[in-house]
Amino acid sequence: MFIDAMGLILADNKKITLGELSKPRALAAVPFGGRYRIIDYMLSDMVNSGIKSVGILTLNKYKSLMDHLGTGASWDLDRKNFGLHILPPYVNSESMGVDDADEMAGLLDFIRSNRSAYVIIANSNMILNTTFNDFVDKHEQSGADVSVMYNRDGIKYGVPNYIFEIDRKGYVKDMLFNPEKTVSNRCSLGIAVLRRELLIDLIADMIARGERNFGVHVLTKKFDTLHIRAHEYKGLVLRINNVQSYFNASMLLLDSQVRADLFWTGMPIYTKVKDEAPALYLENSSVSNSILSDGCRIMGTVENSMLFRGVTVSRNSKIKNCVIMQDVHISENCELENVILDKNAVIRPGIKLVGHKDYPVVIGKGAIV
Amino acid sequence: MFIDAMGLILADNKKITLGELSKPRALAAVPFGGRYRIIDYMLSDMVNSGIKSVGILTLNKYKSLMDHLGTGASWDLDRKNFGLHILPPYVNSESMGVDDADEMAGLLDFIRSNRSAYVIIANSNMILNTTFNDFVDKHEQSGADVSVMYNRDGIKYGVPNYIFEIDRKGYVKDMLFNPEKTVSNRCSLGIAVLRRELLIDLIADMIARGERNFGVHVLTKKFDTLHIRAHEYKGLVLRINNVQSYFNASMLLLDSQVRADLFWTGMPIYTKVKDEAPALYLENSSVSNSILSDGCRIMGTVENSMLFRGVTVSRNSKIKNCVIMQDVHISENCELENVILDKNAVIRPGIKLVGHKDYPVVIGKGAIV
Amino acid sequence: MAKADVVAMILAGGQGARLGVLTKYIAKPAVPFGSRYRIIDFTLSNCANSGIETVGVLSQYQPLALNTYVGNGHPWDLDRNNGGAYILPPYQRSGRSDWYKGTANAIFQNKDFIDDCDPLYVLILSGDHIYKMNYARMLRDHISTKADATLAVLEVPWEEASRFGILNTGANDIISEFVEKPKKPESNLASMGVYIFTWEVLRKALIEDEETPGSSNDFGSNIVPMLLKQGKKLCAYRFSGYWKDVGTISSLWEANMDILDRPEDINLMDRSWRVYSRNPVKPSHYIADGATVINTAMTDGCQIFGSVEHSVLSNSVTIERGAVVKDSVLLPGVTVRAGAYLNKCIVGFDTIIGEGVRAGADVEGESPYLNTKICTNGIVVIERGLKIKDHSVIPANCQVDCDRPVPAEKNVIEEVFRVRKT
Amino acid sequence: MAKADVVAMILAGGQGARLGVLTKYIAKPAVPFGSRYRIIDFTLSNCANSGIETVGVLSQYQPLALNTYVGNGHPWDLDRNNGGAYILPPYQRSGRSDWYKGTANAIFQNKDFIDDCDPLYVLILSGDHIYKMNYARMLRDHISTKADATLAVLEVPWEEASRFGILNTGANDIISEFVEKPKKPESNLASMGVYIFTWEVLRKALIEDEETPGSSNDFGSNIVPMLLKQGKKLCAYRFSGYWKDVGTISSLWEANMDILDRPEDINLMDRSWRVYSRNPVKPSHYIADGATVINTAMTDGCQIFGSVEHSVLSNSVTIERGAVVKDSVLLPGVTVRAGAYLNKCIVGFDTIIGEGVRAGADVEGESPYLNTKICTNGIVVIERGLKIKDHSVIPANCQVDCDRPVPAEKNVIEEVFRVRKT
Repeated sequence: MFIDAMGLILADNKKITLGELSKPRALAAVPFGGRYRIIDYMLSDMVNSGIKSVGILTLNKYKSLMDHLGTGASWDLDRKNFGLHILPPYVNSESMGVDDADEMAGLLDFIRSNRSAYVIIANSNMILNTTFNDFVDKHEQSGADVSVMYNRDGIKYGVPNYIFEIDRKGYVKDMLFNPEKTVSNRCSLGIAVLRRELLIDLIADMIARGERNFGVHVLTKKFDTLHIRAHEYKGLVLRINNVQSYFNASMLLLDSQVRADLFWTGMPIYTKVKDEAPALYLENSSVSNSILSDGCRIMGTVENSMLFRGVTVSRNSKIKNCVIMQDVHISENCELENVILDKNAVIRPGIKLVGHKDYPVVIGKGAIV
Repeated sequence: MFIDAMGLILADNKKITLGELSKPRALAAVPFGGRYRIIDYMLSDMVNSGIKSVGILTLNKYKSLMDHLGTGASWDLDRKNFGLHILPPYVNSESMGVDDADEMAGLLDFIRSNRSAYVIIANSNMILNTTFNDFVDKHEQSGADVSVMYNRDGIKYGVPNYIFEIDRKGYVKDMLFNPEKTVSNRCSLGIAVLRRELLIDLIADMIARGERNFGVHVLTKKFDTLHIRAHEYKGLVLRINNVQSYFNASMLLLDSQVRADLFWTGMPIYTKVKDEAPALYLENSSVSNSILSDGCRIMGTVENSMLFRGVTVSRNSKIKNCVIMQDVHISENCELENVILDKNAVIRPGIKLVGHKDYPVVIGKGAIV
Repeated sequence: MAKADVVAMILAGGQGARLGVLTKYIAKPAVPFGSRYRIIDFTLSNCANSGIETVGVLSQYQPLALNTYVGNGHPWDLDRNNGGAYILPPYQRSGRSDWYKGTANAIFQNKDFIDDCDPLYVLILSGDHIYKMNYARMLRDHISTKADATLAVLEVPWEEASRFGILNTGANDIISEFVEKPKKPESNLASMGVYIFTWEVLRKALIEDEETPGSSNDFGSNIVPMLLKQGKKLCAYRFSGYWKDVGTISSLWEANMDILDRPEDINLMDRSWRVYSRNPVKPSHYIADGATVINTAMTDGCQIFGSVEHSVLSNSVTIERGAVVKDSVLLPGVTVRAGAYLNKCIVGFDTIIGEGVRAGADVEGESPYLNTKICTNGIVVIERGLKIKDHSVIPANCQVDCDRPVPAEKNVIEEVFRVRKT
Repeated sequence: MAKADVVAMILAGGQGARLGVLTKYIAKPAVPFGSRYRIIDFTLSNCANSGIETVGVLSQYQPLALNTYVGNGHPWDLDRNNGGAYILPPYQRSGRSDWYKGTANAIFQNKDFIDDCDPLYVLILSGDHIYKMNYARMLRDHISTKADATLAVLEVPWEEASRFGILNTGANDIISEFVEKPKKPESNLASMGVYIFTWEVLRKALIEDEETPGSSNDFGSNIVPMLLKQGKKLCAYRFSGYWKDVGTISSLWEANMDILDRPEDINLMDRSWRVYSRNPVKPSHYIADGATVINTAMTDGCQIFGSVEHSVLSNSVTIERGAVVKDSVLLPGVTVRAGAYLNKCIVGFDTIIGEGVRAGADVEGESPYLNTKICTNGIVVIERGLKIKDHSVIPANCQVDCDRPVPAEKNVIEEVFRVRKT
């Protein structure tokens, strides 16, 4: 009920790029699932676990993340004490360049200013609806230094993935990044828990050694000096590792069971409230097997697609197998298939765009086609 | 009553340094006046004018500013729409360096996302309690492109200062930075107002020309192409231009008339709420002509001094003409005169520190003496 | 509390008996409207968009739903430290306590609240009108005309004028007379129930009115005529645009349909004047293969497998395969089971319409639920939290109310769920 | 409203008649205390620090001051979208309406609110106790002992036990009996008025109690004995630390003095358990040349030119040159004019003590303001918003109340200001 933990979310990941989609924004800020950004899922998981202090570690391009998160009110994290903290790369006063040591020091300060017993650290490329109460309890009981989460579905979604090898007691004995020969099907979820005091020691040690990287897998790599327990997660996980897996995961949401596991668990996924009007289906709309959001105006045909807030589909246009982000305008007589349209894109009348299921066409933010 | 303006505060100023005090933080974040930071005054002036959208432009070292401002709730600026926005130097994704063009573009985006008719731009080294309603009205009536504020007391506090020369109609015809020969006693307050649309045009033009600096005086320099009206402000202004003027301004607050003009005008100065305990004056306290704040514990002697929140003065210690910032601990048997102690400093038992009125000793943040 | 120049007081007190079972557990302003909204959202959003940040919501009938809906005021940006939204129910003073009598008495009883805010002007609003209006503009007029009170008016068609409170005006729209529902209207300027008063004037008038024996303590019937008699300057402020009082089932239904039929009039898509509401935190809606959705407004959490035409669906409505919904208004959480048919129905929160149920304007038959006092124009109203028996038939103008005694064989209610109050 | 595991209900309803004029216009929990605080800050801060975020404040007597003081809940981090602070006054249902009867009835009337939150546990608190307590720990005990109810108890000195509600306990602190003010106490465990109930159990008990004729609908006298009779498991949770009921003038004065005399006990400086309060937004305080301040607590906006000893000053108090204040509690905005002398006085909001006034425990004389029912131990209480005539004499145990009829020549009140309610 009361969880004694704080959260840290790594908003970016040097190993993962979504091409055009992650060019103007951090990975965590990429829209996913109709009303949401990728970070909403992990952030909601933490909030639903009872966590009241979350730090977001940013690498760069944090402006759209800041705009999305605002004061944190949408996640009820606009708190006087703790709440949501964006930890931007600390810009050093002398050089005006980014100095990673300062960045690590800023992280250390933030963790020190908290009071909870545990810290949950998470990457932001996993879409799942869970709470961490049980994970923390099991970690506490196990006596391990660190616990990490994995599941067994990972490899089928392709690269990049960290694979755990574990011993019979469930401790990590090796960790491999995209191994040629798969030694295990235990694929990391990029989620770890450890005592806050231990994390402080580890980061202080890293700073002293001149190490400049921090993350779940950086910690997990220390499996030879730390007792790291691997905890299997059996629920639904959607992995966002590249554009292909992003598109697949979006299409998977059209499956009722996947939607039920992700959205109808009783634990809500919070996101920024936009106060759009309700969606309007007008005279000639024809929609099937699709997810649509508030503010959409549909006058055309939509099939097997995901429409974010404020999308307009004009008369005689046909949308099939598409992911269409916020405020995209599709003019009349268009035909789109297997296309991902980023925010604010405009498709002029009569345009036809057809991608392949495995190679969707991606139209960048604000592009006019 | 309803002001149709947004605010922009420049949190830092390349021309102004407060030495040790502005080393760990932006100029705007330097503590001033017992419970406050320098920015609190300008921010409160804007809020008291009815402004509901304020952007804070930061140069660097914005962490302590972010900590201080939080969600903006203390200024009632934790709004869904608009509210308080910190505009950090935009870190470009490719180079990881600061690119001023992007920074200017971010500023332009922010101003464009607002809807008000006017923008008030202010430096953050002026301490005054006013509202801008009259300033905006007069600007509107005058038909000028830009209006700037000045007063006539400026030069007496020393460098650095911008002096306006104005024509008979009250328009700026020259602006001089620290002139050898004083041609005018009209000293800029670093506050300007102009139409938002005009500001957008001006910034877009500056971006196009590759200009990389922005500020009240950068705009005022355009007096040959813009009609810039100078508006005299007759109320109290404390100027923070260097450590000396900072110390002087602090001491001026011990004057009842200065306090009345700054704090008891009916328009409150807001600051971050700290929830400290009330100040406790214990057995042997002896305090005269001093300002003290919540959370102080006084067992010694305090004279002509300014104590911020949470300061402890132990038995047999004597403080005279000092500015003592938040959470400083002064042990027993100390003697301090003409000293500025930054946040969290610790003075060990029996220490004696004596500065000169014109050259106060400055003890840095967290220093243990 | 900090000083505010203007304070808005929203009269949200009435039971709204004409809305029948829709207001059995919640006050009228908290009734869902227009897919995403509650009725009071329009007034609260008008305040927010007009820059008015101190808002008292006067409520004595079932204020819980309003209290929890308005909550911290955050959705309307009214979670202010200086000001913000306050729910103001009647309370006990040393010695005495009263429930609100008329509209003016409700304000009178909250005199202390307004005095604490120490405003120059007070804006009196109703919590049950659908419109978008910039009160700041009206206030600017009030100030520039130096009026004691300014009343917002709407030009109505002359033939309808006798249904409204009509204001007769002279030069410069100065009000000379207020006539409630005149048989022979001299003007077509109808009062919208939106008043700005200079607080000093209103304060005095409220005290006088309270001391007047026999007064019904109402703004329209008592305060305005009294001020006119005293020679005060009352001005009309002309409003043009969409405005609807949703006090009856048929006007509520109509206003919902207006969102579909006259989308430009209320213009919910206008991003410069958003209508805010408390978000239900549900995923985007889903339209299944084989579903038909035409001329319909819909929001988060809906799942549509059947056919929906010309209807307004609130959040989390499920329409199962083969079900047909036409010209209807479904409130949050309604489920329409396979093969059911609804036409011109308003269905309350969480109610489950059983398989094959037929209900609505074109459904014929006799029924003990017939209630033409509440339901007109064929509209059917179904209470919240019910399971309607499979294959029931509910003909036009019925109100399904679980408290209505009906013979067992005619009972269409299979189960009554625990009712949520918000 | 979102589901909460535990909901706290703060009983803030009582008029607090024993606090005399201090509660003439505001409810007891809103009375200022300890320089920076209001009485209810301690309970609200306990909730916030214990991680309890859904808090209902039950109030029917003069709730305005509480309503505006609690406001959006921000100072206590209770401005939540899920949960937060709710002011819950009595309201009108279809057909009937009641003011709160006993403490249990107040909760009974808000059953719907609690049901909407759908909690497992309900925490019942008083709004008029000064203490710091981690309710989360008590809740953990309640869960682990599988109790139906857990009552916080304090060991009191045996000689004082007969002044309290005493709980007799058996093994594992299981409660066997509740005795109100026993003549011969069998235990020294006094009930603190802090209860955790499993909601299901309490819900049933409240309904039963409501149906019991003659019940005074009180937790201590009715609910607890009933549950014991029914064989429910009630456990005692031992609390140790500072705890004080500030229900009388003398206990309120004492608790204020405890801040000076026993600072470690209530420990306001503890940064890991801050006591939050709504900030008055005033500048730091100023001590002038020639002033003396010893053994005193003081906060923002004070300006001291005279002499203050062993006193508690709320914000914005001014003590002019030559005035002497001893052993006193001055509420926000009080001015003590030159040469005045106060000893053991409690002075209400904004009151001006005229030049040369002498008031307090060591001031002798006869006075029509003598009120030994309210004022004991020599304490003098002066109402808010008064100007006390220069050179008046107010002897020990007086309560200066502007509504008390006194002969003109004995009247010490020069003027009564408009009273602010917050």
